[in-house]
This record gives sequence, structure tokens and C-alpha cells, in this order.
Amino acid sequence: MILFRNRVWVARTVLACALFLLATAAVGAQEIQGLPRPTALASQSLRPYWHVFAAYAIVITLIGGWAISIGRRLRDLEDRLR
Amino acid sequence: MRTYIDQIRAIIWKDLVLELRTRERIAAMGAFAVLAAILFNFSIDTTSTRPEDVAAGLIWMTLVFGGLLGVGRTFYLESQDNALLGLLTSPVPKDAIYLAKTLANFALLFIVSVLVLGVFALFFGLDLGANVGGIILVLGLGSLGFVALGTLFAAISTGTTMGETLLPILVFPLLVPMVIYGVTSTGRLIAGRPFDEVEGNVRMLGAFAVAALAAGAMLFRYVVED
Amino acid sequence: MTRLVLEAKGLAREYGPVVAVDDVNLSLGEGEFLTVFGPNGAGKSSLLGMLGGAMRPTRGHVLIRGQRLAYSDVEWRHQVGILSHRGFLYGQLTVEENLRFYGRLFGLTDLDQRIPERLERVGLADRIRFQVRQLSHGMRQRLSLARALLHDPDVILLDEPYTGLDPSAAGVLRGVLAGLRDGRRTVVMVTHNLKEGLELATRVAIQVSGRFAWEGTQADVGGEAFERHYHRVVEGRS
Amino acid sequence: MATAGMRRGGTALTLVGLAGLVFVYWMSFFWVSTEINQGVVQRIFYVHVPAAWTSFMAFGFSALASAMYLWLRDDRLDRAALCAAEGGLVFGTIVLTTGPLWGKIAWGTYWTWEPRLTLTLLLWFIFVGYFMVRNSTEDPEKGKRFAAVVAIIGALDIPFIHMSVIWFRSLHPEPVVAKPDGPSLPADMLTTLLTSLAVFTVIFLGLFLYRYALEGLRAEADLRSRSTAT
Repeated sequence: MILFRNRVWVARTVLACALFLLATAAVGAQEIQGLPRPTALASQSLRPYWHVFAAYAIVITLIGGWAISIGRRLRDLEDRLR
Repeated sequence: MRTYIDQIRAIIWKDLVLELRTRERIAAMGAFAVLAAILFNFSIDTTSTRPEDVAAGLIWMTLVFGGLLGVGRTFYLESQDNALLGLLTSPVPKDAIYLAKTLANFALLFIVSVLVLGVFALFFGLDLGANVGGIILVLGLGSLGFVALGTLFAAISTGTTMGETLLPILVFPLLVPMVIYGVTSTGRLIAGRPFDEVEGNVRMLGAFAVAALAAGAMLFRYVVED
Repeated sequence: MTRLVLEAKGLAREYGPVVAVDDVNLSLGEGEFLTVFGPNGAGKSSLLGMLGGAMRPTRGHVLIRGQRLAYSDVEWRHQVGILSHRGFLYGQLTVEENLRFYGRLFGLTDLDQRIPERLERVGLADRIRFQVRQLSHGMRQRLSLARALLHDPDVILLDEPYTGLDPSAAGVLRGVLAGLRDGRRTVVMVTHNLKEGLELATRVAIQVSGRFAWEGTQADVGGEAFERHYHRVVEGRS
Repeated sequence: MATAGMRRGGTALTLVGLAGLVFVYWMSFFWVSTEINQGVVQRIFYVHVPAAWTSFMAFGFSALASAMYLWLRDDRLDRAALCAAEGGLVFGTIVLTTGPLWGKIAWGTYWTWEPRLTLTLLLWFIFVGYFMVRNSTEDPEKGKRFAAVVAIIGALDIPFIHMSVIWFRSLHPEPVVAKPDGPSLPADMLTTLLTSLAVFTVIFLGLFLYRYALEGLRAEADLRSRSTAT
């Protein structure tokens, strides 16, 4: 039982990490794609990319954090009930 | 209906007589107002800012913080000897209790707001001129909106274990509209602009006060319910 | 059979997971005086609060003279007078002002006669101009009683009325309370003091953990034996 | 058991939503074209706007459920209000953090007292008050009523806050979707945005149900501890 619950826990964590990495990779890919583009964008620094990256990471962190916190509270409550 | 009004009058009378005899809240608010005006005066670098430009904002801040001081104690009056329970077990509709308490608080805060205006006019050398009436109207409507929300939330915060510390956290976000309309119209009136120019703001202040009163009268029963 | 004045049907009150009053049923006629005993935390005050309309029942309801009362009902409060060990008085108002204030809340018009008459009854006529904070605790309690009786309620609820009174003040209060047994009113008193509670009661109940664990009449209560009985009931149930 | 079903449903919806979020991330990074004026930073918009929509919806729902609770006194309504308020705070936090990240590039400043951002901030604080009130009463029933009053007053105050903060000059981009003469976004951006809106809504609903199941279980636990206590 404990093993099972741990597995859910691990699965969730892995999922969160995967999404996080995906976001990072995506930004990196976009960066490479975006670099050769001329004019307006070329004059900008890389800073906007970091802001986009941070924003998308925040979304994942907060949503994932909320989900994990609910799961944790549920488990604590179940432990108490048992 | 006649009983309803007489009940409201009885509670207002009781609150004001108690205040007159103890002078607890009015003294605290008045002293706070004058001391705040003194501190504000020293907090302004007069070489870079003209005092009359910032006076409106400071007047309103004094009013909000000073008002909080008085309004927060509304229900402590009742809690010595459990008088609130006496009030709640008498045949007074809950909204009448709320309206009476709010109006009694309004009387106090209005006196304080006129005092605040006078003190700032004196310390900051404001020339109010012909706009005195308009400014007092604006402060009056602002006070009404403030006590309408303040009384309701004072009842809430009194019922919690956090007490008065909770009051500003609850009311400040809600007071933003009142402060915006109040400060802009007071500022313009102090600058000597005609009343027509701020009429829209004054209307909004009035609407805010009326809406807050109505909402408070509607919801107060759920707050004092036991 | 006397006419029923105060009834409670399946009255219950919960504070979140805590059950203060659990399924209490009552029916009291004119002239009856019920004393509810119980240890601290048995839910006595919550019961009284619900009977007086100060507290919303979680379940069940209260009837006065056969009329079912809603919590928000203003009318019901005209028929109930409450005396608690806390007086509901304002220290900075005079004796008269306190009564006048409550009189106006009850919509009474003949206060000029009523107030002196009530003060006479509780023996405070000479203190009418005194501020309440200048009075002794015993006098305050008598004033509270005058306040509770001001509007001539049919139902009188007493919440530990003797708390903090010295013997002589308690004696005066006892005298006034005895005067309430005029055959028309119904009285409910909650207390944990066995001696004071038994003196005036016609009916007795013991409340433990929110429920009425035992009910009886004055006749069922055999003096000394009641104290042992009380402890047995309380320990048996809690 | 209803609670268990709610929990399974919530988990399933959340997983669907998270998969959708991965898809939205893919869309906004690889598929949608870069906006010409703002450049790459405009992509924040695809999470910022849906989060704002979700948090407003959550707060609105919380206020509505609170009003219904005061009226009907059904504990389930209070639980719904609580869960929605928590979600509103989470998504509100997303709005309040992603907004400045975008603003720093687009406007050159992290924070401006721009009407919609101000409104979100104030709502966020109102609902922080909601939780503080709720958790600081001895009688939980009282806390529920107090919190409901806070939520309702907060909702009633929104029009006033909105109108008053508009007095400050608006820096916020004009609405691009909900306009009388149809959306003005290029088709691919609009698709991305609408997909994201749907995904955020699904995530919220899923987590809301999941959270609601937790409250349901807690209520059951309270009931059980009560029957063993007496």
C-alpha cells in the first residue's frame, strides 16, 4: 500500500519534472529557431526568452504545487482516518 | 416602522451617550489625527513638494487610519458585560442594530474628519476658500462609506481570535475605490477648482456609501448570528 | 393540565465537530420552573441560548405557546426574558438609562411608570440615578433581573444567576426569583449548583454531554440522595 | 462513495488538463507565429490571460457559492466556496507573477497600477482575508459565515474597484478576443489562446474536484471523530 502511494507520488513528481524540462527544451529550441531572424527581434537581447521561460515555469510550479499539496493533505487525512 | 426607527434612535443615543461619558474613541481618533498631521508635516520635504499638493492624500490616510482606530472598537463597548447578547436577544432586527451602530460611528468619524481638515488647513497652510462646503461633503460621504464597511468588518474581526489586527487586512482592499474618488476630488477642491469638476467623483463616493450600507445591512445578521 | 408555554423539539447545536446540545425535548406549562443541572461543558448555556433565540439551532426548533419560532423572528423576543451571570448592562449609563434603553428596544411606551415599579420590586428604587459601574455586583444582578422582567415576558431564562453573588445578595435574588412563580410564567434555570437549583424548581433535569440524561419532578428528588444520584448520572454518561 | 468518485473524476480531469497543458506549451513554442510588435515575450500572454480568466471565474464562483451558503446553509456550498477560493488564489498568483514578467519587457517596468492588474491584486488580497478570517475563529461555523461575508462583499466591491482604478490611465492591452466586431488576433494566435483557455479551465475544474474531495473526506472524518467522542 505504502509502495503504491509512493509510486503515485513519484509519478507526479516525474510528470512535473518532465513538463519543466519540456518547457526548458522548448525555449531552447525556440531560441535556436529565433536567432537567425532578422530586424526587430535581432536587436532585442535574450532577456525576453528568459521571461517567457520563467513565466511558463511559474505556471507549472504553481499548478503542480497545488495538485501535490492537495494530494499530500488527502494522504495525511487518510492516514489519520486509518 | 415607527418602532424600527425608534430602536435605531435608541441605540444611536446609547452609543453617543456612552462615548460622551467615556470619550474613549473620539479622544483616541482626535489625538491620532493631530499627531499624524504633525508627523506628516515633518515627513514632507517642502523644498521639493508643495504641501497643498499632497494634503488631500494625507488627509484621507489620516481619516482611514484614525477611523480604523475608532471603528475597530465599536463592539468592544458591547462586549464588557456581554451587552451585545442583550442587544441580540431584544426584538431589534439585526439590520437596525447595524444601521444604528454605523450611524453612531459616522457621527464620530464625521466630527473627526472635520477636525482633520481643520488641523491640516492650519498646519499645511491650505487656503480652502469657497470650497469648504464641498470638501466637507466629500469627507462626509467618504466617512459614511468607510464606517459602513468598517462597522461590518469590526463585527467580524471582533468575533475572531485575531481581533483588531485583522480589520485593516480585510477593509483596506475594499476601500480602494473610496480612497481614489475621495483623494482626487478633495485634491481638486483644495486646489480651488470648481465643484462641477468633481461632481462625478462625489456621485461615485455617494454610490459607494449607499452600496456599502445596503450590503452591510443585508449581511450583518450572518455576522452576529450565534 | 396547565397550558403549554415553552416547548423544544429535537433541539441540537453543533460547533463544527463539537456537539453542545444533542436532541433535547422539552415541554413546560404555565407556572413550571425547570432547573437544568450539568457539569461545565454539558451544553447548558447553548440550550438556554437556543431557547432564548440568541443562538440558531443546528436541528430542531422551539415553540412558545404552540407557535413555532424561526431564528430570525423578532416577535419571540418579546416573550422571553434572559438573566445571565453577565448583566447585559452598560456601566457608564445610569440605572434608569439602562432600563429606558432596553424599554425602547422592546417598543414599550409606558416606561415612566414601568421603570420605577420594576426597580421597587428588586429594591433599587433609591439607586435610579446611579451609574451602573458604581453598583455592587449584587445590585447589578438585581438590576439585570429588572431588565429581564421589564417587558413582562412569559418565559424567563436564567443562566447561572447566582454566580459571584455573596450570601446576602443571593438571598435577595432568591426572594425575587421566588416571586416569579406566580402561576403564569415559565422559568428555565441552568446551573451547576445543586442547592440553589433545587430550591425553586418544580422540575429537574440533568444534562450531560448535550443530552438530558435524567429528568424528574421535585417529588423525585429526595434531598441528600439527589446529590449522589446526580454524580452517578454524570459519571455514568460522560 | 461520492467523495471517492469526485476524487477519481478530479484526478482524471487534472491529468487530461495537464496533458492539454503540455500541448499548449508545444503550440505556443513551436506552432504559433511570433507576434510582430512585441516579439517572443508575447507568448506569456497564452498563459497569463487564461490564468486571469480562471482566477476570476474561481473567485466569482466562490462568492456565488458563499451567497448560496448563507441562504441555504448547506455545508457542501461552503466547501465549494472554499475550494474555489483556493484555486482562485493559485491562479491569481500566476496572473500576478506572469504579468510583471511580461510588463518588464513590454512596458519597461515590472509593476504598473494598471486597472486589471490592480483589480487582480486587490481580489487576491480580499481572498487572503477570506482565509485569514476562516482560520481564526473558535467556532468553525462562525468562520464559514464570516468568510462567506468577506467573499460576497469582495464580489460586490469589484465594480467599484474596477471603475475607480480605470481612473488611472490604462496601459493594459485592449481586449483582443471579446470585442463586438470579432477577434482581431491572427487565426493561429487565437487558436492557441482558446486552446489554452479551455485547458486552464479543465485543469481548474479537475483540481477543484480533487480539492473538493479532500474537503468531503475531512467532513467525513469530523463526523466520525464526533461519533466516537460521545
